[in-house]
Amino acid sequence: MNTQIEIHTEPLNVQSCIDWIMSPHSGGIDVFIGTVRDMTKGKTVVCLEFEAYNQMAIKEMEKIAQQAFDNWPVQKILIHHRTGVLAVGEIPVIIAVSAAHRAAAFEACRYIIDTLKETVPIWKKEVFEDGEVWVAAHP
Amino acid sequence: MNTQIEIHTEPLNVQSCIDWIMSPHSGGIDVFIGTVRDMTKGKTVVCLEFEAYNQMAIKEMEKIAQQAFDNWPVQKILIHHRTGVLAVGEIPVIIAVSAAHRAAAFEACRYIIDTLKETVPIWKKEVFEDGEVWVAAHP
Amino acid sequence: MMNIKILAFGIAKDIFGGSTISIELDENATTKQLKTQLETAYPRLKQLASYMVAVNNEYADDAGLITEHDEIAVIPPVSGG
Amino acid sequence: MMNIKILAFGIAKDIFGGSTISIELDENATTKQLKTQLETAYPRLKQLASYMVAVNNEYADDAGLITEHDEIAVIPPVSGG
Repeated sequence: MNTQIEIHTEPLNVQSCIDWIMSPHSGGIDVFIGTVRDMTKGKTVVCLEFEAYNQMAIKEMEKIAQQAFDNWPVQKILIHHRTGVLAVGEIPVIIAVSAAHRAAAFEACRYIIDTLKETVPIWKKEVFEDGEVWVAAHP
Repeated sequence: MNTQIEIHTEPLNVQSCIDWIMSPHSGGIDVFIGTVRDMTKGKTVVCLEFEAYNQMAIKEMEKIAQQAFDNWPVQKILIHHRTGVLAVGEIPVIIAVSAAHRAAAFEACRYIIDTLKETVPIWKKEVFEDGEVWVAAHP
Repeated sequence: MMNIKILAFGIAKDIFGGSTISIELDENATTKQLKTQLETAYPRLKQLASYMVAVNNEYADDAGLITEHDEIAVIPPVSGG
Repeated sequence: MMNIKILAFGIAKDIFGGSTISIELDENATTKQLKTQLETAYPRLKQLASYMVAVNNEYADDAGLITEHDEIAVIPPVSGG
Protein backbone atom coordinates (compact mmCIF):
# COMPACT_ATOMS: atom_id res chain seq x y z
CA MET A 1 0.00 0.00 0.00
CA ASN A 2 1.30 3.42 -0.88
CA THR A 3 -1.15 5.37 1.32
CA GLN A 4 -1.84 5.31 5.03
CA ILE A 5 -4.83 7.45 5.95
CA GLU A 6 -6.10 7.28 9.50
CA ILE A 7 -8.15 9.15 12.09
CA HIS A 8 -7.05 8.61 15.69
CA THR A 9 -8.56 9.47 19.06
CA GLU A 10 -5.18 8.92 20.75
CA PRO A 11 -2.08 11.15 20.34
CA LEU A 12 -0.42 10.95 16.93
CA ASN A 13 3.07 9.45 16.83
CA VAL A 14 5.52 11.29 14.57
CA GLN A 15 8.18 8.58 14.71
CA SER A 16 5.81 5.83 13.55
CA CYS A 17 4.75 8.07 10.63
CA ILE A 18 8.41 8.56 9.68
CA ASP A 19 9.06 4.82 9.98
CA TRP A 20 6.18 4.10 7.61
CA ILE A 21 7.10 6.73 5.00
CA MET A 22 10.84 5.99 4.81
CA SER A 23 11.89 3.86 1.86
CA PRO A 24 15.11 2.95 0.03
CA HIS A 25 13.47 4.21 -3.17
CA SER A 26 12.88 7.75 -1.95
CA GLY A 27 15.33 10.62 -1.93
CA GLY A 28 13.22 13.21 -0.14
CA ILE A 29 10.44 13.24 2.42
CA ASP A 30 8.38 16.25 3.40
CA VAL A 31 6.46 16.10 6.65
CA PHE A 32 3.91 18.66 7.78
CA ILE A 33 2.98 18.63 11.47
CA GLY A 34 0.10 20.79 12.63
CA THR A 35 0.34 21.81 16.27
CA VAL A 36 -2.11 23.48 18.65
CA ARG A 37 -0.99 27.08 19.11
CA ASP A 38 -1.35 28.83 22.45
CA MET A 39 -2.81 32.01 20.90
CA THR A 40 -5.18 32.76 18.06
CA LYS A 41 -5.98 36.32 16.99
CA GLY A 42 -4.53 37.59 20.25
CA LYS A 43 -6.64 35.34 22.51
CA THR A 44 -5.27 32.61 24.77
CA VAL A 45 -6.34 29.16 23.67
CA VAL A 46 -7.30 26.71 26.44
CA CYS A 47 -7.72 23.71 24.14
CA LEU A 48 -9.05 22.68 20.75
CA GLU A 49 -11.72 20.10 20.11
CA PHE A 50 -11.77 18.23 16.78
CA GLU A 51 -14.74 16.32 15.49
CA ALA A 52 -14.80 14.26 12.28
CA TYR A 53 -17.43 12.63 10.11
CA ASN A 54 -15.05 9.70 10.12
CA GLN A 55 -16.11 7.56 7.19
CA MET A 56 -16.57 10.50 4.81
CA ALA A 57 -13.40 12.20 6.07
CA ILE A 58 -11.37 9.09 5.21
CA LYS A 59 -12.95 9.01 1.73
CA GLU A 60 -12.19 12.69 1.14
CA MET A 61 -8.59 12.25 2.31
CA GLU A 62 -8.22 9.27 -0.04
CA LYS A 63 -9.41 11.50 -2.90
CA ILE A 64 -6.83 14.13 -2.03
CA ALA A 65 -4.07 11.51 -1.91
CA GLN A 66 -5.16 10.24 -5.32
CA GLN A 67 -5.08 13.79 -6.73
CA ALA A 68 -1.55 14.17 -5.38
CA PHE A 69 -0.47 10.92 -7.04
CA ASP A 70 -2.06 12.13 -10.28
CA ASN A 71 -0.25 15.46 -10.18
CA TRP A 72 3.22 14.75 -8.79
CA PRO A 73 5.69 11.85 -9.03
CA VAL A 74 5.37 10.89 -5.37
CA GLN A 75 5.80 7.44 -3.88
CA LYS A 76 3.94 7.25 -0.56
CA ILE A 77 1.43 9.47 1.21
CA LEU A 78 0.50 9.37 4.89
CA ILE A 79 -2.28 11.43 6.47
CA HIS A 80 -3.05 11.02 10.17
CA HIS A 81 -5.66 13.25 11.79
CA ARG A 82 -6.53 13.40 15.46
CA THR A 83 -9.98 13.94 16.96
CA GLY A 84 -11.14 14.81 20.47
CA VAL A 85 -9.82 17.40 22.91
CA LEU A 86 -6.26 18.55 22.25
CA ALA A 87 -4.14 20.62 24.62
CA VAL A 88 -1.77 23.37 23.47
CA GLY A 89 1.31 21.79 21.85
CA GLU A 90 -0.50 18.61 20.79
CA ILE A 91 -0.65 17.47 17.15
CA PRO A 92 -3.96 17.50 15.21
CA VAL A 93 -2.47 16.41 11.89
CA ILE A 94 0.59 14.82 10.33
CA ILE A 95 1.07 14.63 6.56
CA ALA A 96 4.10 12.87 5.11
CA VAL A 97 5.01 12.48 1.45
CA SER A 98 7.97 10.62 -0.04
CA ALA A 99 9.35 11.04 -3.54
CA ALA A 100 12.47 10.34 -5.55
CA HIS A 101 13.07 14.10 -5.75
CA ARG A 102 12.26 16.73 -3.18
CA ALA A 103 10.24 19.18 -5.30
CA ALA A 104 7.39 16.70 -5.72
CA ALA A 105 7.38 15.85 -2.00
CA PHE A 106 7.16 19.53 -0.99
CA GLU A 107 4.49 20.45 -3.53
CA ALA A 108 2.29 17.43 -2.89
CA CYS A 109 2.52 17.84 0.89
CA ARG A 110 1.50 21.49 0.65
CA TYR A 111 -1.36 20.59 -1.70
CA ILE A 112 -2.62 17.91 0.66
CA ILE A 113 -2.78 20.11 3.77
CA ASP A 114 -4.26 23.06 1.85
CA THR A 115 -6.96 20.88 0.29
CA LEU A 116 -7.65 18.94 3.49
CA LYS A 117 -8.52 22.23 5.19
CA GLU A 118 -11.02 22.99 2.42
CA THR A 119 -12.79 19.70 1.77
CA VAL A 120 -12.38 17.13 4.54
CA PRO A 121 -15.35 16.98 6.96
CA ILE A 122 -13.48 17.68 10.18
CA TRP A 123 -14.37 20.54 12.49
CA LYS A 124 -12.38 22.45 15.06
CA LYS A 125 -13.78 24.23 18.09
CA GLU A 126 -11.51 26.76 19.78
CA VAL A 127 -12.01 26.90 23.53
CA PHE A 128 -11.03 30.18 25.20
CA GLU A 129 -11.22 31.16 28.85
CA ASP A 130 -14.40 33.16 28.13
CA GLY A 131 -16.17 30.99 25.57
CA GLU A 132 -15.79 28.75 22.56
CA VAL A 133 -16.22 29.01 18.80
CA TRP A 134 -16.51 26.61 15.84
CA VAL A 135 -13.78 27.85 13.49
CA ALA A 136 -14.90 29.21 10.10
CA ALA A 137 -18.59 28.58 10.80
CA HIS A 138 -19.66 32.19 10.36
CA PRO A 139 -18.72 34.77 7.72
CA MET B 1 18.13 29.90 20.86
CA ASN B 2 15.91 29.78 17.82
CA THR B 3 18.33 27.84 15.62
CA GLN B 4 19.99 24.47 16.01
CA ILE B 5 22.58 23.83 13.29
CA GLU B 6 24.74 20.75 13.63
CA ILE B 7 26.93 18.36 11.64
CA HIS B 8 26.98 14.79 12.94
CA THR B 9 29.10 11.74 12.19
CA GLU B 10 26.47 9.49 13.85
CA PRO B 11 22.97 8.74 12.46
CA LEU B 12 20.56 11.68 12.64
CA ASN B 13 17.59 11.30 14.99
CA VAL B 14 14.29 12.55 13.57
CA GLN B 15 12.43 12.35 16.87
CA SER B 16 14.96 14.52 18.71
CA CYS B 17 14.68 17.11 15.89
CA ILE B 18 10.88 17.10 16.26
CA ASP B 19 11.18 17.41 20.04
CA TRP B 20 13.41 20.46 19.66
CA ILE B 21 11.28 22.22 17.02
CA MET B 22 7.87 21.72 18.68
CA SER B 23 6.59 24.72 20.60
CA PRO B 24 3.28 25.90 22.06
CA HIS B 25 3.68 29.09 19.99
CA SER B 26 3.77 27.35 16.64
CA GLY B 27 0.85 26.20 14.53
CA GLY B 28 2.73 24.46 11.74
CA ILE B 29 6.01 22.65 11.35
CA ASP B 30 7.54 21.57 8.06
CA VAL B 31 10.24 18.93 8.15
CA PHE B 32 12.36 17.90 5.18
CA ILE B 33 14.21 14.60 5.47
CA GLY B 34 16.73 13.69 2.81
CA THR B 35 17.26 9.97 2.39
CA VAL B 36 19.80 7.89 0.47
CA ARG B 37 18.06 6.49 -2.61
CA ASP B 38 18.90 3.03 -3.92
CA MET B 39 19.16 4.21 -7.54
CA THR B 40 20.44 7.31 -9.28
CA LYS B 41 20.16 7.79 -13.05
CA GLY B 42 19.37 4.10 -13.42
CA LYS B 43 22.42 2.85 -11.53
CA THR B 44 22.34 0.92 -8.25
CA VAL B 45 23.84 2.90 -5.38
CA VAL B 46 26.01 0.97 -2.91
CA CYS B 47 26.46 3.86 -0.49
CA LEU B 48 27.06 7.59 -0.33
CA GLU B 49 29.95 9.30 1.35
CA PHE B 50 29.53 12.86 2.64
CA GLU B 51 32.41 15.15 3.50
CA ALA B 52 32.07 18.62 4.99
CA TYR B 53 34.34 21.60 5.57
CA ASN B 54 32.76 21.66 9.00
CA GLN B 55 33.46 25.12 10.35
CA MET B 56 32.62 26.90 7.09
CA ALA B 57 29.58 24.66 6.50
CA ILE B 58 28.15 25.65 9.89
CA LYS B 59 28.75 29.34 9.07
CA GLU B 60 27.04 29.00 5.67
CA MET B 61 24.06 27.17 7.20
CA GLU B 62 23.78 29.92 9.83
CA LYS B 63 23.65 32.48 7.00
CA ILE B 64 20.86 30.54 5.28
CA ALA B 65 18.88 30.33 8.53
CA GLN B 66 19.28 34.08 9.00
CA GLN B 67 18.04 34.71 5.44
CA ALA B 68 15.00 32.55 6.20
CA PHE B 69 14.26 34.54 9.36
CA ASP B 70 14.63 37.76 7.33
CA ASN B 71 12.22 36.59 4.64
CA TRP B 72 9.49 34.63 6.44
CA PRO B 73 7.76 34.90 9.82
CA VAL B 74 9.24 31.66 11.17
CA GLN B 75 9.98 30.83 14.79
CA LYS B 76 12.65 28.14 14.93
CA ILE B 77 15.00 26.56 12.38
CA LEU B 78 16.87 23.27 12.75
CA ILE B 79 19.44 21.97 10.24
CA HIS B 80 21.23 18.70 10.94
CA HIS B 81 23.60 17.29 8.33
CA ARG B 82 25.35 13.94 8.47
CA THR B 83 28.88 13.15 7.24
CA GLY B 84 30.69 9.88 6.60
CA VAL B 85 29.53 6.75 4.80
CA LEU B 86 25.73 6.35 4.57
CA ALA B 87 23.91 3.22 3.48
CA VAL B 88 20.78 3.24 1.32
CA GLY B 89 17.82 4.41 3.43
CA GLU B 90 19.93 6.48 5.83
CA ILE B 91 19.39 10.21 6.39
CA PRO B 92 21.96 12.78 5.19
CA VAL B 93 19.94 15.85 6.19
CA ILE B 94 17.01 16.97 8.32
CA ILE B 95 15.61 20.50 8.11
CA ALA B 96 12.77 21.56 10.38
CA VAL B 97 11.03 24.94 10.49
CA SER B 98 8.27 26.05 12.84
CA ALA B 99 5.94 29.01 12.34
CA ALA B 100 2.64 30.37 13.55
CA HIS B 101 1.18 29.67 10.09
CA ARG B 102 2.05 26.87 7.71
CA ALA B 103 2.84 28.87 4.54
CA ALA B 104 5.95 30.39 6.11
CA ALA B 105 7.13 27.01 7.42
CA PHE B 106 6.80 25.35 3.99
CA GLU B 107 8.41 28.19 2.06
CA ALA B 108 11.32 28.69 4.44
CA CYS B 109 12.02 24.93 4.63
CA ARG B 110 12.11 24.68 0.86
CA TYR B 111 14.36 27.73 0.62
CA ILE B 112 16.77 26.29 3.17
CA ILE B 113 17.27 22.93 1.46
CA ASP B 114 17.48 24.49 -2.02
CA THR B 115 20.08 27.02 -0.85
CA LEU B 116 22.00 24.48 1.24
CA LYS B 117 22.53 22.42 -1.89
CA GLU B 118 23.98 25.48 -3.66
CA THR B 119 26.20 27.15 -1.09
CA VAL B 120 27.13 24.93 1.85
CA PRO B 121 30.59 23.30 1.52
CA ILE B 122 29.52 19.67 1.81
CA TRP B 123 30.34 17.08 -0.84
CA LYS B 124 28.71 13.81 -1.77
CA LYS B 125 30.44 10.87 -3.43
CA GLU B 126 28.20 8.26 -5.01
CA VAL B 127 29.63 4.75 -4.76
CA PHE B 128 28.40 2.28 -7.40
CA GLU B 129 29.34 -1.34 -7.89
CA ASP B 130 31.68 -0.36 -10.73
CA GLY B 131 33.14 2.91 -9.49
CA GLU B 132 32.51 6.15 -7.65
CA VAL B 133 31.88 9.79 -8.54
CA TRP B 134 31.88 13.13 -6.75
CA VAL B 135 28.43 14.55 -7.53
CA ALA B 136 28.28 17.77 -9.59
CA ALA B 137 32.07 18.02 -9.87
CA HIS B 138 32.14 17.96 -13.66
CA PRO B 139 29.98 19.73 -16.26
CA MET C 1 -43.53 11.01 2.68
CA MET C 2 -40.19 9.73 3.91
CA ASN C 3 -38.80 9.94 7.40
CA ILE C 4 -35.15 10.88 7.02
CA LYS C 5 -32.51 10.81 9.72
CA ILE C 6 -29.92 13.54 9.37
CA LEU C 7 -26.47 13.52 10.94
CA ALA C 8 -25.13 16.80 12.24
CA PHE C 9 -21.54 17.83 12.90
CA GLY C 10 -19.76 20.85 14.32
CA ILE C 11 -21.96 23.90 14.72
CA ALA C 12 -24.87 22.09 13.04
CA LYS C 13 -25.10 19.94 16.16
CA ASP C 14 -25.57 23.09 18.23
CA ILE C 15 -28.17 24.46 15.80
CA PHE C 16 -30.15 21.22 15.73
CA GLY C 17 -29.71 20.62 19.45
CA GLY C 18 -28.28 17.15 18.87
CA SER C 19 -26.11 14.99 16.65
CA THR C 20 -29.07 13.56 14.72
CA ILE C 21 -32.52 14.85 13.80
CA SER C 22 -35.38 13.30 11.89
CA ILE C 23 -37.50 15.17 9.36
CA GLU C 24 -40.42 14.31 7.09
CA LEU C 25 -39.54 14.81 3.42
CA ASP C 26 -41.49 14.30 0.19
CA GLU C 27 -40.64 11.14 -1.76
CA ASN C 28 -37.84 11.89 -4.23
CA ALA C 29 -37.06 15.25 -2.71
CA THR C 30 -33.92 17.00 -3.92
CA THR C 31 -31.05 18.17 -1.76
CA LYS C 32 -32.24 21.72 -2.44
CA GLN C 33 -35.69 20.89 -1.03
CA LEU C 34 -34.06 19.33 2.03
CA LYS C 35 -32.02 22.47 2.61
CA THR C 36 -35.03 24.74 2.26
CA GLN C 37 -37.00 22.64 4.73
CA LEU C 38 -34.10 22.58 7.20
CA GLU C 39 -33.61 26.34 6.93
CA THR C 40 -37.29 26.88 7.68
CA ALA C 41 -37.10 24.66 10.75
CA TYR C 42 -33.63 25.88 11.84
CA PRO C 43 -33.18 29.48 10.62
CA ARG C 44 -29.71 29.75 12.19
CA LEU C 45 -28.44 27.52 9.34
CA LYS C 46 -28.77 30.57 7.07
CA GLN C 47 -26.28 32.50 9.21
CA LEU C 48 -23.47 30.03 8.46
CA ALA C 49 -20.73 31.07 6.06
CA SER C 50 -21.95 28.13 3.97
CA TYR C 51 -22.99 24.54 4.44
CA MET C 52 -23.21 21.42 2.34
CA VAL C 53 -25.27 18.28 2.40
CA ALA C 54 -23.54 14.91 2.06
CA VAL C 55 -25.44 11.90 0.73
CA ASN C 56 -23.80 8.53 1.38
CA ASN C 57 -20.48 10.16 2.26
CA GLU C 58 -20.31 12.31 -0.88
CA TYR C 59 -20.95 16.04 -1.24
CA ALA C 60 -24.35 16.37 -2.97
CA ASP C 61 -25.52 18.75 -5.71
CA ASP C 62 -28.68 20.75 -5.05
CA ALA C 63 -30.43 18.77 -7.79
CA GLY C 64 -29.50 15.35 -6.38
CA LEU C 65 -32.37 13.15 -5.22
CA ILE C 66 -32.68 11.82 -1.69
CA THR C 67 -34.10 8.39 -1.02
CA GLU C 68 -35.17 6.81 2.21
CA HIS C 69 -32.10 4.70 2.97
CA ASP C 70 -29.48 7.29 2.13
CA GLU C 71 -27.10 8.44 4.84
CA ILE C 72 -27.64 12.21 4.97
CA ALA C 73 -25.36 14.63 6.80
CA VAL C 74 -25.26 18.40 7.20
CA ILE C 75 -21.69 19.65 6.68
CA PRO C 76 -21.00 23.14 8.03
CA PRO C 77 -17.76 24.89 6.93
CA VAL C 78 -14.92 22.47 7.62
CA SER C 79 -11.91 23.50 9.71
CA GLY C 80 -9.69 20.46 10.16
CA GLY C 81 -5.93 20.30 9.95
CA MET D 1 57.21 34.81 -0.85
CA MET D 2 54.69 33.16 1.46
CA ASN D 3 54.28 29.46 2.09
CA ILE D 4 50.54 28.85 2.11
CA LYS D 5 48.80 25.69 3.27
CA ILE D 6 45.67 24.90 1.27
CA LEU D 7 42.85 22.64 2.43
CA ALA D 8 41.19 20.45 -0.18
CA PHE D 9 37.77 18.81 -0.13
CA GLY D 10 35.79 16.46 -2.33
CA ILE D 11 37.30 15.95 -5.76
CA ALA D 12 39.97 18.58 -5.04
CA LYS D 13 41.51 16.08 -2.62
CA ASP D 14 41.80 13.57 -5.46
CA ILE D 15 43.27 16.20 -7.79
CA PHE D 16 45.86 17.36 -5.24
CA GLY D 17 46.54 13.84 -4.05
CA GLY D 18 45.83 14.77 -0.43
CA SER D 19 43.69 16.85 1.90
CA THR D 20 46.29 19.62 2.23
CA ILE D 21 48.98 20.98 -0.03
CA SER D 22 51.51 23.77 0.41
CA ILE D 23 52.40 26.27 -2.28
CA GLU D 24 54.72 29.25 -2.55
CA LEU D 25 52.85 32.46 -3.31
CA ASP D 26 53.93 36.08 -3.78
CA GLU D 27 53.33 38.38 -0.81
CA ASN D 28 49.86 39.95 -1.11
CA ALA D 29 48.79 37.66 -3.91
CA THR D 30 45.13 37.78 -4.91
CA THR D 31 42.74 34.85 -4.97
CA LYS D 32 42.91 35.07 -8.77
CA GLN D 33 46.69 34.66 -8.69
CA LEU D 34 46.33 31.68 -6.36
CA LYS D 35 43.85 30.04 -8.73
CA THR D 36 46.09 30.59 -11.75
CA GLN D 37 49.05 29.10 -9.93
CA LEU D 38 46.99 26.10 -8.75
CA GLU D 39 45.63 25.50 -12.25
CA THR D 40 49.16 25.47 -13.64
CA ALA D 41 50.29 22.94 -11.06
CA TYR D 42 47.05 20.89 -11.17
CA PRO D 43 45.48 21.25 -14.64
CA ARG D 44 42.58 18.94 -13.76
CA LEU D 45 41.15 21.82 -11.69
CA LYS D 46 40.19 23.47 -14.99
CA GLN D 47 37.99 20.48 -15.87
CA LEU D 48 35.70 21.07 -12.88
CA ALA D 49 32.25 22.55 -13.47
CA SER D 50 33.50 25.40 -11.27
CA TYR D 51 35.41 25.87 -8.06
CA MET D 52 35.76 28.56 -5.43
CA VAL D 53 38.40 29.58 -2.96
CA ALA D 54 37.45 30.19 0.65
CA VAL D 55 39.53 32.48 2.82
CA ASN D 56 38.96 32.17 6.56
CA ASN D 57 35.69 30.27 6.01
CA GLU D 58 34.21 32.80 3.58
CA TYR D 59 33.89 32.56 -0.20
CA ALA D 60 36.56 34.89 -1.63
CA ASP D 61 36.41 37.28 -4.59
CA ASP D 62 39.09 36.97 -7.24
CA ALA D 63 40.43 40.37 -6.20
CA GLY D 64 40.71 39.51 -2.49
CA LEU D 65 44.19 39.45 -1.00
CA ILE D 66 45.70 36.43 0.68
CA THR D 67 47.98 36.76 3.65
CA GLU D 68 50.20 34.25 5.34
CA HIS D 69 48.01 33.26 8.26
CA ASP D 70 44.71 32.97 6.36
CA GLU D 71 42.96 29.61 6.27
CA ILE D 72 42.67 28.86 2.55
CA ALA D 73 40.45 26.12 1.09
CA VAL D 74 39.63 24.97 -2.43
CA ILE D 75 35.87 24.42 -2.75
CA PRO D 76 34.79 22.29 -5.72
CA PRO D 77 31.07 22.27 -6.67
CA VAL D 78 29.12 21.47 -3.49
CA SER D 79 26.63 18.61 -3.38
CA GLY D 80 25.35 18.29 0.18
CA GLY D 81 21.80 17.70 1.28
